[in-house]
Amino acid sequence: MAEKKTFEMEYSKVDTERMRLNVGPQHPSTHGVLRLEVELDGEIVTEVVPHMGYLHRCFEKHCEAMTYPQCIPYIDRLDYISSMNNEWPYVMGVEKLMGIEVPERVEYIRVIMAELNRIANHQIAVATFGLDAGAFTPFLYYFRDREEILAILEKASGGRLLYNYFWVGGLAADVHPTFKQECLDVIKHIRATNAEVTNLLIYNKIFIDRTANVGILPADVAINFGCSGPVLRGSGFPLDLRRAEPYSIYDRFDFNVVVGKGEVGTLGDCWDRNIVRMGEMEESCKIIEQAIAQMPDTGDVQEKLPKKIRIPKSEILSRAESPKGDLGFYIVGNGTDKPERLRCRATSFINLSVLPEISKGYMIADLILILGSIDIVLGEVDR
Amino acid sequence: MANYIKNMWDGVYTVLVGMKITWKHMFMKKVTVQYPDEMYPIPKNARNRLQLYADQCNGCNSCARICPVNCISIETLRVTPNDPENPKVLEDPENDHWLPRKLWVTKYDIDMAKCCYCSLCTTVCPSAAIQHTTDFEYSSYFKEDLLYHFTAMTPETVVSKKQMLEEHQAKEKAAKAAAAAKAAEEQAKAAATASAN
Amino acid sequence: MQTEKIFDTLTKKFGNDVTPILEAAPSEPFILVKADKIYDVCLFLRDNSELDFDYMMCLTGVHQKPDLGVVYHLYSIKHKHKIVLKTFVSIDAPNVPTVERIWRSADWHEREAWDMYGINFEGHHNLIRILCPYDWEGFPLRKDYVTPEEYHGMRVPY
Amino acid sequence: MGLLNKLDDPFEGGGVLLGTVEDVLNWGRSKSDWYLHFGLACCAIEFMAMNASHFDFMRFGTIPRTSPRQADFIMITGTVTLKMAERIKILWEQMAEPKYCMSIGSCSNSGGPYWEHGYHVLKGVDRIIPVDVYVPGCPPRPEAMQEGMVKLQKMISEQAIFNKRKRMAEIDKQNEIK
Amino acid sequence: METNIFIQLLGNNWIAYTAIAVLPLGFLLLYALVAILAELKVSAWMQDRLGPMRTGPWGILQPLAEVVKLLQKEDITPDLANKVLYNLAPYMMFTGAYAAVAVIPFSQQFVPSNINLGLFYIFAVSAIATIGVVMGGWASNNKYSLLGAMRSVAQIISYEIPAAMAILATAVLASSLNLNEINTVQDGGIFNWFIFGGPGPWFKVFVLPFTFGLCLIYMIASLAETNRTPFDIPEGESELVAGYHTEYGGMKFAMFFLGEYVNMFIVSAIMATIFFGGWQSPFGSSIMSGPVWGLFWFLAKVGTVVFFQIWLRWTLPRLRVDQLMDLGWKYLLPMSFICFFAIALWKMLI
Repeated sequence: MAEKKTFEMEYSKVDTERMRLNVGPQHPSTHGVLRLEVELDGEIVTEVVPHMGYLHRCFEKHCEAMTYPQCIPYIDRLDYISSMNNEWPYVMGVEKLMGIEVPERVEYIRVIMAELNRIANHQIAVATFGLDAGAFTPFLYYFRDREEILAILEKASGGRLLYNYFWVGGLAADVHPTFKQECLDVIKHIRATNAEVTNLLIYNKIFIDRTANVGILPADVAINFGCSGPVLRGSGFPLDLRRAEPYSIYDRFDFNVVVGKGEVGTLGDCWDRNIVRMGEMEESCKIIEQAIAQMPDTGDVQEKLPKKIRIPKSEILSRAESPKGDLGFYIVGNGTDKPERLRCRATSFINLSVLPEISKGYMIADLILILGSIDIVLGEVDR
Repeated sequence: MANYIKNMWDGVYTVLVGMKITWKHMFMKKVTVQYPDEMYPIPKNARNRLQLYADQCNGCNSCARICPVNCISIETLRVTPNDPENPKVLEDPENDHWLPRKLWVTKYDIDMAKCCYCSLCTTVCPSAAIQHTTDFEYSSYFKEDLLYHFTAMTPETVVSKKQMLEEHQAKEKAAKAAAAAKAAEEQAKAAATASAN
Repeated sequence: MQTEKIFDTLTKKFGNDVTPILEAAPSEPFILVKADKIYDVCLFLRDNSELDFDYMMCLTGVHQKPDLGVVYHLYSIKHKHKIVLKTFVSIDAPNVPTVERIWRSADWHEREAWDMYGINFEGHHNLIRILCPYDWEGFPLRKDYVTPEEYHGMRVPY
Repeated sequence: MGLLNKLDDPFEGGGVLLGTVEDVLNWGRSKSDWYLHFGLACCAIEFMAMNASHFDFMRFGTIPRTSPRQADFIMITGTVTLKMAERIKILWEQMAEPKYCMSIGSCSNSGGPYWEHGYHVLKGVDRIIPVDVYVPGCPPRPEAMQEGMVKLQKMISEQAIFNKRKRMAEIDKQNEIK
Repeated sequence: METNIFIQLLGNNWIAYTAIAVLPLGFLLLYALVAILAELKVSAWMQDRLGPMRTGPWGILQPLAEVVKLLQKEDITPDLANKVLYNLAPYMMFTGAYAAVAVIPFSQQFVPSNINLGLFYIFAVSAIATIGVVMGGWASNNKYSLLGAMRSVAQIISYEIPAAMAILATAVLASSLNLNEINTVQDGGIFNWFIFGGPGPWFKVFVLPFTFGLCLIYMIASLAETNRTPFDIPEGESELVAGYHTEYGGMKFAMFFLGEYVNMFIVSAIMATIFFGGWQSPFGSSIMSGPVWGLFWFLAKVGTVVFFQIWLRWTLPRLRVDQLMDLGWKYLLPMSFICFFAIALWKMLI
């Protein structure tokens, strides 16, 4: 912090012409199609104006025309990196409104799938964050491991990226017989790669210099902006829905809520947000191990449902902890088989809103890193 | 000063650590699967191109109704009871069990350019007629090639079947009309007799 | 704090401007607020130390014919309780005071509600479209919205 | 007409030399494809997976370029919205000839899942720029994209550089016979 | 004695001079092809994949295909660009890089131009490439290009100083600025190379840390001068799209690309010449030495340094602009002064 201030003061004496630069909508590191209008004073960012909507796919309009099971493919396509986690709050909400309890085996499979997908998501997040910093090799190491996770998910659901696997009242299909062993194998590989990347990238001096003390987000600002997930936890605030309001069967597992500690810089900087994701991968591995040990071997994976899913006139905001943070679906039923209104409380959308606040006064290269550390998915931002 | 030297040491040391890792990877076994020559293993339930087994389809239209994308379009025609071909539906492919067909599927088109590969249609299909295959190699130079026509009926047979149905319907109608007329006559007769009485 | 207790506190403070509606489960109970009072209610909810709603989960527009509505989902991290506020305005004059100054997260949510439903948040510092292009016409999520035929020379329907 | 024919076929009858030169030129263009990756949505993630070690897109001689001036073909991966469409057109116009376009995934082929109620989705990128290869899938498997690449390379390697009009006439004739 | 084999063979006439000029050009083009392939392949192997595989056996014809392709690309000049400068810039860059080859001693029998101010010449001429970068960045009328060019110039200028200090220290050791002479001094096996303090008595171990340090400093500075990771800020993909050559395509871009690879060759050649004994055999002047072996050793050393650069590139993240300046001015420059001072002192004492 001290460094930054002196830097600004020195430069503020020189009055130079401001330059407006357009970053995006198609830019190698805007993680999709975000457009940032940046005002630059030399290399220093003085103002950031995000322009969104380049991937506005009319999700909410579509859902009003779809029946409840038909909505799920569209929900997959919101946060397309962690589809399993997207489906979960939605089906949970519909199940609550219909008053269905799902079998225990389903809950376990859901937990394992969601955690596997969380790992896959964090791998992409850390990998692309490294890519933003200019390190290409860790990116490919992570994608190599992610491929193994996707193989498991594909064997179970049939899809590599968009699964349509969590259905109202259960699952689309039962898992394959070798599922448990494959999960345990892949966890080993994930841990090995994490250790490798920690040495190769995370504790690299250049990487620390680039990310520590950059994009500092204090916890109170984060809360006022409604941030959640690793962005909030990176600021040292341990809010995790899996722990704060345990849904499904998360109260049965022993895991830590990883928070940033300001190990190499100020609390709440880019490095902290990144290390939270690294830590969460390890915690997810732990949860998967416990879930596999406890999971019943046989059982139904689909609750009996009426032929047409109808929801009475009622509404709910159903939330779950997705890898990006607190993801919610506001479902309004009107007695028919189609929702009256389906609103997604998009985590990335809310986390992104903090970007103009925390990127002022840093350099343009830092802006890219701050954006990378927030880990947005434009499908969810624009819906 | 101590910080200055530590910075230098950290810089050099962590770079060397990183270089060691990449050096190790240079001689590791490569994971690449060389696609056109080798194949990455695909599970059997992978969701790729849709395939209709026309023998098994009974034209119930439930796939078109469930499809969130509406990429399936079906047209059906009632089978006339006295059809000389005596068409049948394969109900159970494993045991080769056939049932009499009630509907001709005259048109079964899937637009693969729109399909979202969600597998909802394969789950609702009562006779497992529509299924995802593991075939993904069907990119094309023209978009029209992605519109798949699955029904095995030629346009001529469709026309003839339509004619047959129309004739049958006309016959039925005539029979109905005759029956109705007869009934009316009888009624009139009965009324006449009643009034006469 | 229990939801009923929060509702009691609110009715004591605001009287007839708020109407608690305690519906049976599964639907969450909510409280109807008159549109012009929403800012005061929200400020009270945030600043009262017993309520302490410091986290705005969600702000969404709805179109329940014939009226437009705004739904606020609030959460208190400290006390771990939540509340749902609702307000309805007529579609001809959809004016609601902004709560942007209470929770910064409301800024983009309100812009989205304006973009999708045309709800005018009075006092918002930058109420412009956020998802649709800046020169888009109409409010897409209203139930009576008709998809345009053309946009900048590109045909819109399939 | 005589003069035009002369232009088309400067060495009467084409000959072995021209054929070889054409083959070499086509070989160069088909084996070295620098692409501008236009990552838009879900397919872009599968595209990243295709670039990764298991599938290794670089085997085909493709190198990612971030500037349209240096790219040979553009890969549209994802939903093209109306807001984005104009930018794609600008990028396409900035690319240097010879240029190609690959449309990957249902969304860019025809609007995909969003074709029906998507008031803000362009129903197929071929409404604004010419597409050479359509890769179906939502999202396509990485190998499916590579198959599209093989198709594109095949198309490039059989392109006519010399005697264009003559060959097109021949193709027309063949089509008529069919 | 005349050191150039062509003048010895063909006499002092125009044929010899043409051969001397053309041969390095051909060699450099060939080198660029190999370097591009090496870059693609080594990066792929470090990332557990294979790299180009489908152009010729194991993809070895890949760079050739790229050349054929680039020759066919449309030649675009953007409308708003300054046309003269825009078109001139890539050639300027290549010329600057190519001119520096003139004094590189490929072998004891082949130095294109054996001038006595070789080291100074290289420093003077390689700055021309910088002008090409600025011209290109400014003339393309693109904000990214301009930012990239500005960064590039700032970077190259500030790293020229530690690099020059490192090189001058060896000039002090060799008491000459002639590159061929510097090579000749390092005669007598691997321990007489300047990285090990040059020829001298056993107590030269005291100077070893300083020569090692100089080698490291020059290595880092040369990375910065050639815009390689971790100093590839001018073309940092994640922020500046493609940096100063964003608006260039086709053959003009190829010239930039070639210029960069030739630059890489130059700095590696200097490094091999002044720190690793150039064409000297590592086993002393009696084993495996001679004009042809000399060329082999020189190329092997250059290749190793180039490989090292590629290796670093695919390992490290990228620095930020101010950190780059920090590193240059606050770390490399003082360190190079210290090393230079120590070596000068040692030279005086001995």
